[in-house]
Amino acid sequence: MVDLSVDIAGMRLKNPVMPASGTFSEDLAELFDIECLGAHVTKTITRGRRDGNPTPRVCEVDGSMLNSIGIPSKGVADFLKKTVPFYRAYDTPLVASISGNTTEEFATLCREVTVEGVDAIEVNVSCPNIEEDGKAFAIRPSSTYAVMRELRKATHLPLWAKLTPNTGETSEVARAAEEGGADALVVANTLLAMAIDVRTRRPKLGNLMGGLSGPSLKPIALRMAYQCAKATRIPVIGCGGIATSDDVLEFLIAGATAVQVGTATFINPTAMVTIIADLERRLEVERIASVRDLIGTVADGEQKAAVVFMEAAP
Amino acid sequence: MVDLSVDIAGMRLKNPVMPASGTFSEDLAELFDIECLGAHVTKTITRGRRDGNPTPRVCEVDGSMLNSIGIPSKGVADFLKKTVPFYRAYDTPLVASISGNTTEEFATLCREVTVEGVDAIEVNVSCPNIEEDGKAFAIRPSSTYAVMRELRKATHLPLWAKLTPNTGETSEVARAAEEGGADALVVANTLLAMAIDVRTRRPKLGNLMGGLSGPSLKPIALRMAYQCAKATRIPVIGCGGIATSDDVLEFLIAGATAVQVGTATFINPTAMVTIIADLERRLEVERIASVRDLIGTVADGEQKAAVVFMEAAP
Amino acid sequence: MGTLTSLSTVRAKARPPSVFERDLSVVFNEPVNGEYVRLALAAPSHLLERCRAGQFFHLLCPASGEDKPYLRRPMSIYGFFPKQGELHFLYKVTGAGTRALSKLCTGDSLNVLGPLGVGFRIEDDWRNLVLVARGVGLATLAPLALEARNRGRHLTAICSARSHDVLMSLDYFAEMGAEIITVTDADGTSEMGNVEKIIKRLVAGRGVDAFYTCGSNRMLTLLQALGQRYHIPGETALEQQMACGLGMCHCCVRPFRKAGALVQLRVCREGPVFDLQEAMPW
Amino acid sequence: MGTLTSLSTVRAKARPPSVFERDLSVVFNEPVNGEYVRLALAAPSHLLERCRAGQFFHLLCPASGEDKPYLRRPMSIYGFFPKQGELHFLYKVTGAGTRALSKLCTGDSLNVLGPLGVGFRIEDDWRNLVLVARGVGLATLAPLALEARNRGRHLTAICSARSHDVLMSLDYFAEMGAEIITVTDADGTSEMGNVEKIIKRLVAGRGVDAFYTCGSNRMLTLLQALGQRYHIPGETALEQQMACGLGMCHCCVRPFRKAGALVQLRVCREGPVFDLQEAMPW
Ligand SMILES: Cc1cc2nc3c(=O)[nH]c(=O)nc-3n(C[C@H](O)[C@H](O)[C@H](O)COP(=O)(O)OP(=O)(O)OC[C@H]3O[C@@H](n4cnc5c(N)ncnc54)[C@H](O)[C@@H]3O)c2cc1C
Ligand SMILES: Cc1cc2nc3c(=O)[nH]c(=O)nc-3n(C[C@H](O)[C@H](O)[C@H](O)COP(=O)(O)OP(=O)(O)OC[C@H]3O[C@@H](n4cnc5c(N)ncnc54)[C@H](O)[C@@H]3O)c2cc1C
Ligand SMILES: Cc1cc2nc3c(=O)[nH]c(=O)nc-3n(C[C@H](O)[C@H](O)[C@H](O)COP(=O)(O)O)c2cc1C
Ligand SMILES: Cc1cc2nc3c(=O)[nH]c(=O)nc-3n(C[C@H](O)[C@H](O)[C@H](O)COP(=O)(O)O)c2cc1C
Ligand code: FES
Ligand code: FES
Repeated sequence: MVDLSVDIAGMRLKNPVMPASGTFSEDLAELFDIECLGAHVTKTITRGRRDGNPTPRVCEVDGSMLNSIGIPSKGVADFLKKTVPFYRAYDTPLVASISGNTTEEFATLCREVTVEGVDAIEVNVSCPNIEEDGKAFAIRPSSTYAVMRELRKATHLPLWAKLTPNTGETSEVARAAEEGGADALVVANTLLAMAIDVRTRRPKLGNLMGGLSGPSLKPIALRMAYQCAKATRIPVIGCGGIATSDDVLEFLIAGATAVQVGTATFINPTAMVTIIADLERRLEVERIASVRDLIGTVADGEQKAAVVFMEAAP
Repeated sequence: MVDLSVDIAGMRLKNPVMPASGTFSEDLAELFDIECLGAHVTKTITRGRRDGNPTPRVCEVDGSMLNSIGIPSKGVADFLKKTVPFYRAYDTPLVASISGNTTEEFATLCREVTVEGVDAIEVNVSCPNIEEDGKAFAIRPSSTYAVMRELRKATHLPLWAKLTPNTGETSEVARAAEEGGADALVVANTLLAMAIDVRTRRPKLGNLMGGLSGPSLKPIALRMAYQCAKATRIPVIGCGGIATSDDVLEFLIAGATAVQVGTATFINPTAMVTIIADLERRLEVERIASVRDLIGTVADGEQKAAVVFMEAAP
Repeated sequence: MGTLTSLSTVRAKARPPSVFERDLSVVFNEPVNGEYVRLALAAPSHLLERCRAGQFFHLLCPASGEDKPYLRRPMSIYGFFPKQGELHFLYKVTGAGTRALSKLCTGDSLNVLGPLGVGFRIEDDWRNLVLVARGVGLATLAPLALEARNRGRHLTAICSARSHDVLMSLDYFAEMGAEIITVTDADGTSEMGNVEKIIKRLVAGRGVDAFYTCGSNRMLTLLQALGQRYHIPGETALEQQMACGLGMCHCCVRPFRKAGALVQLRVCREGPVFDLQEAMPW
Repeated sequence: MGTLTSLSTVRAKARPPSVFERDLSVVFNEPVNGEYVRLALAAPSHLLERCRAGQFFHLLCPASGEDKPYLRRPMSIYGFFPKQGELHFLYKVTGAGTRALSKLCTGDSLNVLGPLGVGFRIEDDWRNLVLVARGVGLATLAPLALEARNRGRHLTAICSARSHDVLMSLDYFAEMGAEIITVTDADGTSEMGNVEKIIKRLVAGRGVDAFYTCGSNRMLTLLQALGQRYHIPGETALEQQMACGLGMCHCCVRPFRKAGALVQLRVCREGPVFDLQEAMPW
């Protein structure tokens, strides 16, 4: 018997595999018993109702996808009334993903979702900060630190900060989130991208730009997960292009404690079930007693001192 | 007869297709007549000799590649003695790519390659600035502006600034380069990424991290090319994952004036020849008189005002 | 959405899965005419028994040559035959996914996800049904003929196409005992004025209890007008770009008129079949 | 590098291409034993006439099922037969690229780039050649037997393998008139001490003018020592991860001892065949 359980800031997960926010919902329970997952992570909500972006909201690029959903939300009241009770039927921890365009709105929502049934709060700091220049909080260390500090005051629940790949300062932002009070880092959200239909000359997304997710994102997210694990002492949850148990191993070895699976579920809705089973089998075959024995075991020996320098010089 | 020629800061190119630095050399002349290209762009050189990074320097990721060559260089003397004379046999403009770790070294090299036979200088500001924290010049607008201003003083030749995707401030960096004196922008270099062999737990690159190039980079580079074309008034040269004439059209429609082809040449060494022929045929079929009629014709109507906001909120 | 709220009390995991992800084997995959291909898959009866006209499957099209489709492709159920153990699709080859699909050979396997979405409603007192279909809309509406026959309703199928050569599914409708009216651009019979006349004749004749349509904006607008004038209810199937197909991603929304306001509904979950009057022409 | 500097005076575009990118058709692609596959492609004679033992081709392995190799894969020329119009490779199935390669059927086409790199040297006064090969190194060394025969040299091939079952190319060497000595782990004959004894006997006997090896670190080290002791020159073929295969990307460098210093040379361009003494064990 291998041990798949991991610990994220005092929260025990039966296995390190959970869905990524926005790529999971109650609907998936029609396909398999979602009690098998390490955690349930809900779609990001905002305080008030939001419609989201114009369609088309999705398009395909070479072996991956772009989306510009734009966080449609039924608001916090609906979330507390319908979503939280649904997941109460499960023992699996519930992680509520939230977002706000100002620090105050963000903190208020954080307080509002601090309710029984919610076990941790994932704060999507990859959303725009309209009090500054509209760039996402997590693009800069300073705005990351500022918003995290206020969120920290708003809840006693574990706070997971979800970072963006749209930055040149991953390590600095990770440290800022930790200093601001994050208990864990989710690395990462989608990468800003674009596609144009050359026949019609129209952007393939109604919103012009959107976020890249899927296999193309994996090497970038893996690099970020590694950087974050080196830069901080809090657990890192890897996310980006994970589709197989090999991908999970790659993130764990790089330093992640758990992973989130997003786009892969759209291609194979039972991907997470398969990954968990494969992971268990792999550990058995390789006689690894606990999945925790893999975390951060990358053989980076001589190179790691030079990481900062290398960051800039591929 | 369709007109494929484009103008980059006063330099006429017979067509908009040229190789990306580091993915082209004299060796390709063994396969086809490289006179057919829009320009010849040489591998980045540094002033002195450099060995480059440890091996393996390349690995494959899902449908793309990572590299960590590390700019091995024979130095400027070798470049002037061997490389420049080789290309003098061609009418095609020669673009010399240079890099330096300090502003002074960079500017000196810029002066040194301002010789007859070199028609433009591509400045690889995606290299680390060791006078600050080792991050690439082009990660921040301030360091981009500072280095460009010195480079501008060092040469009368057209200066192409090659930007990095490892930033959250593409538009700002583009404007800083323009203000610092760049005549054109090359968008973009490789994106920092990583891969681990899960069997050996060793990084797949000797240097731990490396740059992602190929199809996965395309939607990101396209977004950047669009942003740069909107943010500045200087020509943009698109680069990232371009492999077909459709890809070229996509970049031109997004606002690029020309393109560079990198990794695609490794897969199909005659890719550029095919692209140029296909491009000509496409324009004929669609009765477009000049390739210049395509530049920036993306139907972004209502959305473009909201670009900054969207940048942060996929 | 009814099922969703009930889930909060009845624990979902206690229930058997209502949506299947399966590799099915190709029985045949044959061109119907220059543009369309009919695909038959061997499917287990417990899957086929869950199918309803108007629902769809999300197909994982294989890579084929240069074509490497990544996302699944939604495709309406064209026919479901529990006795023969077959699931049918009718598709038009338009891009990478359907091109790859068209290369499948007998015996190859195809991963499908479904049945998904909400199918057509046939209320108990809807005796005389009229469907108006054009182009690929036929694929979506065809199994309605099957359900109408199974439930003893009278169905009139107005089939529109560019020309008689590309008119499809006439045999299918005939077999299901539907009354068929064909109109074509070539004959000049497909223009809206004529279709309107035909429908008015049906209304005046044996009467019409419900309209069904799919695939044409002009048809939708015409039926909305006639529906309002004669107080005839109806339904339409709609399309939208999809990622998950299951209701999770909110990619596939469209706007609908509901109680005076515009609401965004998911084509994959609240649809693909919607109330005729609530739908918005695009 | 001689060709490179000459290019600066003689305009490259005036010359016919010396490297080809071509789709070639598969004649056969058959397993040799449990691990290795032999692939024959139909190739035009002007391409085959440019091939030399020790050179390689860069193969664009097709996607196949889950395997989607992206970069080309370098593969030594195993045989080139202008008269039959065939180009042969011998490869070991190790990962995505070679797995995809192994699925090719007669008549399928494969895009190749080559011939690339610098092949083995056989100086005019090298009469007695000795090659020592193990595993896939055989694939690279085999065509040397062909060249030796064509140029009337005597070749002794010392072939090493785990067991007799996986010893390959013996027929090939025999056909080319080479003298064959086999050593295996199973027999205990492949250990270095014994190989050393065998080679010393050859040196003492008819004499050895040049050594050739590939694929084994221990063999390289042994031959370097014997080469130094007896002043026998030699060459070795080396491998490295590659991207372009043409000399453009500098991915494929390895360190070499040249005039007391370490220099980085490109395996694809300055190699894959290098001077025995300059090469560094890995
Ligand atoms: C519920 C539903 C049922 C459908 N039923 C049928 C059917 O029975 N027969 C049939 O021929 N077609 C049907 N379609 C349309 C079919 O899904 C598209 O033709 C198909 O996805 C095109 O894929 P492609 O790769 O060949 O084309 P591409 O144009 O290359 O597709 C690119 C992307 O756009 C999406 N896309 C393109 N057209 C459509 C469309 N009309 N609707 C939604 N997404 C689209 C694709 O799924 C893919 O993600 C249906 C669509 C929906 C939403
Ligand atoms: C000049 C040269 C000649 C060669 N000749 C032969 C031959 O005749 N027969 C034979 O079986 N093998 C030969 N090899 C090794 C062969 O290239 C690799 O076995 C093959 O690339 C493995 O690809 P894969 O996708 O199956 O394996 P994977 O391990 O999945 O490959 C992953 C990546 O690593 C590269 N790679 C893996 N192993 C090697 C290697 N040993 N050398 C260089 N790159 C590697 C691949 O090209 C690919 O880019 C040669 C290598 C070189 C450099
Ligand atoms: C359709 C879609 C919707 C998403 N919505 C959200 C969201 O609401 N909140 C969030 O933090 N991330 C959201 N994401 C990002 C994912 O959670 C994840 O970070 C990203 O997709 C990378 O993982 P993947 O490559 O496994 O998909 C969304 C991604 C997709 C594809
Ligand atoms: C092997 C390799 C070496 C490169 N060397 C350089 C270089 O020396 N200077 C530079 O500015 N860019 C270099 N690049 C980046 C390319 O010029 C190009 O910006 C990048 O690869 C994206 O384009 P692509 O996707 O078409 O390859 C290199 C890329 C690769 C793959
Ligand atoms: S396609 Fe994901 S919600 Fe409809
Ligand atoms: S593989 Fe590119 S230089 Fe050798």
